[in-house]
Amino acid sequence: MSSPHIFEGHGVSGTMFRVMAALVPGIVFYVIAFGPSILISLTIASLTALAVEAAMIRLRAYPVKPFVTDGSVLLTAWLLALSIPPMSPWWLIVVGTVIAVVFAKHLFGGLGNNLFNPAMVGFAALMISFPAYMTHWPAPTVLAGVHLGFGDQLAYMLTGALPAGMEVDAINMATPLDTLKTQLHLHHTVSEVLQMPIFDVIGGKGSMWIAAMYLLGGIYLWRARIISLHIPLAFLGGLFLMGAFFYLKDADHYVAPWFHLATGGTMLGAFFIATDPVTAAATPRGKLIFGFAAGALTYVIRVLGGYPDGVAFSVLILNAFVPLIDTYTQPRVFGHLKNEEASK
Amino acid sequence: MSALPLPLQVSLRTALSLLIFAAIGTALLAFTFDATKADIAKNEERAKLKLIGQILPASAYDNDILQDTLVLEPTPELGTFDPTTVYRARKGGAPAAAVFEAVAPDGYAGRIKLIVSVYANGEVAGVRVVSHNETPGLGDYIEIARSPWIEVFGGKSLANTADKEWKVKKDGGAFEHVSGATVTPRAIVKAVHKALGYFEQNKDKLFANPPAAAGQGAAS
Amino acid sequence: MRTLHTFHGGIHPPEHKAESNAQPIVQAPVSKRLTVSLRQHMGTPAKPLVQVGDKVLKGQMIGEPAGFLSAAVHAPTSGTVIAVEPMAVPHPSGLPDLCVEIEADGEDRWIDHAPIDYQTAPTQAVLDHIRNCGVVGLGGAVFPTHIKLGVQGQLDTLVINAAECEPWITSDDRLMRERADEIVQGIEILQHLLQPKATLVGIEDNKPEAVSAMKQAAAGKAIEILAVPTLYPTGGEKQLIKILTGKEVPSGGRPYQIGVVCTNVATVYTVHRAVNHGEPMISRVVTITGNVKQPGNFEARIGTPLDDLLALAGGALPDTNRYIMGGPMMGMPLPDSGYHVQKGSNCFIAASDALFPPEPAAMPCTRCTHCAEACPVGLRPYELQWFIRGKNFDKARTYNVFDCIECGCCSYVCSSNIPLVQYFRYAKSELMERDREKRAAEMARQRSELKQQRLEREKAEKAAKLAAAAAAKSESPEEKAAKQAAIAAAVERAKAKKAEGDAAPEAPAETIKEEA
Amino acid sequence: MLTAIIVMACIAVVLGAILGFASIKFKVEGNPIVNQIDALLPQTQCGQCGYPGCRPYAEAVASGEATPNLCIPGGPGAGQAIADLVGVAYEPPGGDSAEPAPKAVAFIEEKACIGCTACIKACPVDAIIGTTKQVHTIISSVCTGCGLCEPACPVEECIIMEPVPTDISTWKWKYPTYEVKEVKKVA
Amino acid sequence: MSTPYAQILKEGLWHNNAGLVMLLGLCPLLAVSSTVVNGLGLGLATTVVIIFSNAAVSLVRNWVPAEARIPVFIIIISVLVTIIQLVMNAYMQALYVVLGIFVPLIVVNCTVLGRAETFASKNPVLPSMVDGFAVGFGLALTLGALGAIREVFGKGTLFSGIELAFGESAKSWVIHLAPADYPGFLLAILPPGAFIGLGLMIAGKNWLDERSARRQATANAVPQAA
Amino acid sequence: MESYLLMIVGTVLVNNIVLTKMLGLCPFMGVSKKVETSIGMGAATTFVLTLATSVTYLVNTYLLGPELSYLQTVSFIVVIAGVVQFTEMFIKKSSPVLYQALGIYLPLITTNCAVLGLALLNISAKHNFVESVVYGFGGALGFTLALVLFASMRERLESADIPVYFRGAPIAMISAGLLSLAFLGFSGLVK
Ligand SMILES: Cc1cc2nc3c(=O)[nH]c(=O)nc-3n(C[C@H](O)[C@H](O)[C@H](O)COP(=O)(O)O)c2cc1C
Ligand SMILES: Cc1cc2nc3c(=O)[nH]c(=O)nc-3n(C[C@H](O)[C@H](O)[C@H](O)COP(=O)(O)O)c2cc1C
Ligand SMILES: Cc1cc2nc3c(=O)[nH]c(=O)nc-3n(C[C@H](O)[C@H](O)[C@H](O)COP(=O)(O)O)c2cc1C
Ligand SMILES: Cc1cc2nc3c(=O)[nH]c(=O)nc-3n(C[C@H](O)[C@H](O)[C@H](O)CO)c2cc1C
Ligand code: SF4
Ligand code: SF4
Ligand code: SF4
Ligand code: SF4
Ligand code: FES
Repeated sequence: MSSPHIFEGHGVSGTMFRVMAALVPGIVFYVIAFGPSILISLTIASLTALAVEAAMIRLRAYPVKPFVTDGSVLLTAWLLALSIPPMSPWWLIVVGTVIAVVFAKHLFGGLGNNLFNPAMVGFAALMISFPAYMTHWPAPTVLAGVHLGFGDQLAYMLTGALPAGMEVDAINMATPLDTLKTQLHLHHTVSEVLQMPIFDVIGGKGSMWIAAMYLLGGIYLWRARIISLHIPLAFLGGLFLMGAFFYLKDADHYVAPWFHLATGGTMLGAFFIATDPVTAAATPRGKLIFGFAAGALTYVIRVLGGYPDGVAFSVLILNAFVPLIDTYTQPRVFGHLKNEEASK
Repeated sequence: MSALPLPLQVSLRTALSLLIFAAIGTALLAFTFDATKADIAKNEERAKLKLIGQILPASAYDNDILQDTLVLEPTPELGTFDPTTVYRARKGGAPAAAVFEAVAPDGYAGRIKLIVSVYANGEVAGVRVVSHNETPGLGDYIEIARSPWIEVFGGKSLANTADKEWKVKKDGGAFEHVSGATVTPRAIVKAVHKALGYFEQNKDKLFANPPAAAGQGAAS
Repeated sequence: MRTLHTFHGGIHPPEHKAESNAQPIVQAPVSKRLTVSLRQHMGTPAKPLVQVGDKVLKGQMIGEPAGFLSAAVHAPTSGTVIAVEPMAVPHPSGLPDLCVEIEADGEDRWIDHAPIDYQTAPTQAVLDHIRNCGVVGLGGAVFPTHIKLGVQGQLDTLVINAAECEPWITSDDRLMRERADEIVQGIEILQHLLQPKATLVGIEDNKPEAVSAMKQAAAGKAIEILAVPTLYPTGGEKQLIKILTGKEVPSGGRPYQIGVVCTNVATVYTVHRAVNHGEPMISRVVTITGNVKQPGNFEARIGTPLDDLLALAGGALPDTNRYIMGGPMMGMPLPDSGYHVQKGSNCFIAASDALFPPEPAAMPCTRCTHCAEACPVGLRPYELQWFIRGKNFDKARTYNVFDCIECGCCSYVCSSNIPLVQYFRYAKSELMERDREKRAAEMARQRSELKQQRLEREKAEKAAKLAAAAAAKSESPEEKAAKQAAIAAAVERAKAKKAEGDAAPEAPAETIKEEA
Repeated sequence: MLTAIIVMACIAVVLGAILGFASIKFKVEGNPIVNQIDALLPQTQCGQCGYPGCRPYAEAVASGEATPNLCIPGGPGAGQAIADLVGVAYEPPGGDSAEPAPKAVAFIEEKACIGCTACIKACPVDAIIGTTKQVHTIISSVCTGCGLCEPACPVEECIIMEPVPTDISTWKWKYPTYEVKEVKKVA
Repeated sequence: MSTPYAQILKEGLWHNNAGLVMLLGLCPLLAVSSTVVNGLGLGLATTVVIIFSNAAVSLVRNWVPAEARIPVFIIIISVLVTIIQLVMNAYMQALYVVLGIFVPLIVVNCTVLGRAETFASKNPVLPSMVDGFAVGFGLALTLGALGAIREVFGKGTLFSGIELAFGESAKSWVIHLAPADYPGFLLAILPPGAFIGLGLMIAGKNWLDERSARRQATANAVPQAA
Repeated sequence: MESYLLMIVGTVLVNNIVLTKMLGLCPFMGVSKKVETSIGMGAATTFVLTLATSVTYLVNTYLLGPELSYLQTVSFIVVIAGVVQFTEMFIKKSSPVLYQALGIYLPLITTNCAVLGLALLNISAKHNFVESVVYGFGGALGFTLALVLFASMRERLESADIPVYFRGAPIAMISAGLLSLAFLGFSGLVK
């Protein structure tokens, strides 16, 4: 053993569990808005993730306990479960989790070695493989004509069976972002579209509450020195500036920028996903570039691209740029001249 | 030859051997091309007939439909930007049906190319999707290989389906759609509707001139 | 008032100064046996001047400086040399090194020694005096002080490093509180030698008593006493210079390149003893703290066994299971107390698992960047360890591993508890080894090419000669035979020699070392 | 058919002319790759690769005559680097990957030396000094430890390869062994 | 320079498999391997090209001046490819249309030129053809296997689209491995699936090779120990 | 102008020739171990591709025409080989520095199927001359972007603790797969 002889670090599990704690307020509001099915999703994802993680570590002949208990895989599972529609069939959650943990994480060497955000890889793989399942969200409890209890939701997720006489269409609907996009496509103006009831509850209030809770969790993470504010602020800034630019250009066809901040995966993305330390840029300037570009790209994909929300893809695309960003934004080292750094 | 400077000499030698091989190769190719030309043409014809056969029963006409063609300039009503070919079916010399291309410009992921066949009485004989970029697994049920949905158009006409019914059910129309993917069928319904309108208005022109000269239809 | 600057990063570990800074420095009695290493400084070890059985006097030179980058070593008391052999020394390798062991005769009799009047003596004489007194830097690097003081050219600033930023250590603090006047006299010697435009003493603001003592002693002199914010590693030479002057020592460079010389306060005190009293460096102030009954500071002879000092501090508590020489951030771990005071030993900490919990198991790096935020040099330890784990040393070099000052901030904050500093030490020594090998390979290639050329030249010459002698008759067969016979005879001789040599082995003769 | 052949012939002739011209114009002058390979070799000049020294071996690799895995002192490290450089797959030399022997330098037992100069001729780096009938000595700081002098010496036990011992000044920091990772035991 | 035929076969089919080891000809390998039929179809077409190009190159190898070697080989190969293209278009048009641009791209499949350069230009005709077969068939098998993996995961079937090659009547040969409501794992059929699938196959080959090496090692060690 | 810009965005991001069209994969896998070399390869390919698409367009339009379309493959590949050779000559003559940087990649480009592939795609998409050139240039930019990104990722992966059987080619493939998954996010951007 050699110096230093004193330590302050909290360990990986300490970090991860505190991030999970920061998610809890958001989850509580989620349950209020969409019913308890999200808890089932979280459970399925967590169990799958733990099992797969243990199996992979076992295969690699590493000590299972410290790695399985480090919490990182649970966090991946949670973030994935929170990104896919609640009341998705169980197998969808399982497939997504397996892809995230096996292909995005362990084939690259496990914790700390992966290039791409595992949860988002899982999400993106599901999105392109099963778009039909991934684009339909249950209507918020207040909007749905019918109310499904915990048992009904569980049965639906496990068997796909609804209580007699109920139709899928009755409980499902497109998300606000998706609806906005589809309606604009039909040449309605923004103000017309925003009259629709869905925006009253989710876009307006319901999802704003969830977003606010994620924001709260994010602030906690910042105060606890787990994340720095570079990425989230740059992300929100990128999204907002793009939104403002288009909004000012044509307010009939482009919704106001604050709408983008409060809907979809924005807050979760800005504070919990884009900030995944392993896969995000790590230099101070790099973090700003990473966050800003991811935010701007999120807007581009949402508004101009083929997917209703862009957080996952923009984070993945920026993940691919991270090695370059990090290389070219190295901070100056003590005793070195400024321009010396530019040439690596 | 040895009197030439070295680079020139080598150049010549290289050029010569390339020339020989190119000549032999090209000769071989030309020979194969000639040998297969007829088969390829027949094949292409057969493929076309097969496609047309899907949307227009062979019993509906008795002319050589592949030869009886008309080239349409780009037509906004059909959503086309390039010249397209109209195949004209006649029975006993009278117009029986026309097979032509139409494009739905506002699919979920861009343009959807259709081929539509319409009886002379304005009734749809059949519609097929030729190419599209819709989301696999979601918007691609418009392909006949995936689902029979596209057959909803059979027998529909402007006469038996009112204008306001040319919409998907979700928008209050008469056409089925798969829940969760309404954008695609919406676009197709609209395109077929417009195509029928175009057909009604230009029926005479479409069947008017005598059968085009042979060969014009084969170019594709 | 001078504006202070800041450096990037730094940490605030618990200070633990109160344990040992309350009591005055205690004079430690001379131990029975003193073990003095000949490698008391950076650079070439001193050459031993004594043999087993020699009688030595206190202050007698027992190791003479070998070369430029070297300093003398002296007998800490009078007595008899009882061993000159490799013995356990505090070194990370755990390898033994050449030491002189002296049995004290109890008389503690000084050898003749005299001060030198630095005001009048030529500079070189003063420097030689300092060198012969064995004065080396006491701030950590034990760099021979005479070299620093011999800087030529205009000096901007003389920085006296009294930060003592490491937790637990209080020896400089006590020294300043009690002997501020002597320190100031030492500073004046340095000022005379270096002629700096300004002299700045940097003291961390957690030592208010030392600040006021020094201020009092320096009143009216061209010496500025500055309290700097407490932040580890403010005491790092480059960091302190940055704080006090705003200038950065260039990477790989030395302070004198930006017109600064930096020495530790205890070093200055030792210079004062050497110049004004003629006393070579035979003792120093050592903090004994940690898991002992009565922590404190002791003025101990170089070579004093750690056990004796621990006894003075009331003894190590029972759960002590290791020791640390130096502070907890940069100190060297010692498995037991069988070591001796070195010139560089400013502190010994008795450690127990309760006081210094062992490092938790390392997990993979999650790139949380806490290390980069803490690094005072602005390095990115997470990238470095990433490359080093992949044995990609060249990348480690381009990411400036050689700028790492091994302060330990990164390891301290690492949220995955990775022993980062160890990776960097490992990489540095691998890279240095590679550079050595590369130089050796380069030399080998040149020599091989030279040989090749020589052989060709000789061949050509021979061919020429042969051609010339074509007419003349070639070497006679008899001559050849004679040559061969001579060789055969030699072989026989050697064999015989070997047979008898087996009985009486000889010490291997030294191979000739070429001057590098 | 004729047009086809003519068209292709034109294209072919143009290309052929360009190619022929280029092949003369750009005859590779010297081979910079040799220097690059040479730089990767340990310069021990030991000849274990089967070539009289590192540079000849580098030339052989560059010309494709030798595989990159022959340098014993360089070990897999150098082999891999060369293989990457010349773009071939690296295969470890046959047999168990022999750990390169610990670094040693030659040392002449002066009493045994008969001054025959045989070792001087063998030494690729002229690390041995001495003249005929004089006791020879080895400059240990120059000796690469290749061991070529050992067999060249007619006297047994005259030239000895002595391992260079580790002391405080040559000691190296080890790779930290703190990983959570356990090394998998191969059954 | 000629190698025993068994050796040539083993090299081409396994040890130096174009797709799995040499990583050449990746574009067709990844782009058209969404089903077994597509994969095998292009693989076999490539095999035919390599066999004949190797034969042709081997035949003319002594008459081609050095500086024209590569262009001549390229001409030979591209002529062969165009012939295949025309023949496929005439007799398997449906498959030809599906494979699209990747049929002409056999020309630039580095494997083809690579074999011409490294083997056929140094060996007599027959071994060259065997080598062509081995390498081509190795590639075809890889293509088929990758196609199988992707098809099974992506569609739950095997040999779908076989009617493209053998006519409508072959439709009944398609094997359905999954229940009718299998949603289809599109990722496998899309580009990412191609990359990942090939990655898994190469890893699988690494694993098999190492296992057999370990077995061999223990088999060798036993007599020594005895 | 705007349509050309859209075309470039389309070829670089939406229909990246490497990640979605699956062309040019051999150099993508082979020359992506170091960022520096990947930049060189990208630059060389960009130059050749742009030139090759324009020349093949001319050859196809003015020499072959519809009757000789069966000579496309043969003539294009020969033309491409010539263009590569010519580029090599030209660069060597005009800029030895550039030659130092790009020279070694040039021969590799002949068998990069992206070049022939784009030339053929140009014909089947019935692009006019300017479109052909822009398409070629955009495709090459897409190739370069993918190559450089991939190289930077591989450089980082060099030190990753990848499971043994996945070291080297397999993990490279899987990374490419995830990169292509990420790029699917651009789909629909340009209709
Ligand atoms: C990735 C993705 C791809 C989609 N692809 C299609 C599509 O190809 N066709 C389609 O009609 N809708 C598609 N949609 C769904 C539309 O966004 C929209 O939700 C749907 O058409 C509205 O249908 P509804 O009115 O029945 O809810 C897609 C959605 C997503 C997220
Ligand atoms: C003229 C002069 C030359 C120096 N040369 C060296 C040297 O070669 N190596 C060295 O480690 N320190 C040298 N130093 C001392 C360093 O500046 C520094 O004080 C010493 O390395 C201890 O620093 P540390 O305890 O922060 O590591 C030199 C100092 C001066 C004034
Ligand atoms: C991280 C670090 C912390 C240091 N802390 C101190 C300190 O608190 N006090 C000190 O005098 N030297 C400290 N040093 C040593 C100084 O850098 C420098 O070597 C010393 O001040 C030079 O004076 P000297 O030659 O008299 O020892 C530290 C070095 C490092 C690398
Ligand atoms: C602040 C923070 C954010 C994280 N975000 C994610 C995430 O978005 N997706 C994910 O899979 N893991 C996330 N993790 C967990 C962990 O870093 C991740 O599983 C690693 O990528 C696995 O190597 C996060 C961890 C922290 C501390
Ligand atoms: S030990 Fe080195 S890398 Fe770590 S904080 Fe200190 S200077 Fe930076
Ligand atoms: S503090 Fe530790 S875990 Fe965090 S980035 Fe640095 S090395 Fe990695
Ligand atoms: S084996 Fe290696 S070190 Fe020895 S001569 Fe050959 S290349 Fe040089
Ligand atoms: S002295 Fe011997 S071992 Fe040393 S370099 Fe010369 S021949 Fe080699
Ligand atoms: S097959 Fe496309 S580049 Fe090799």
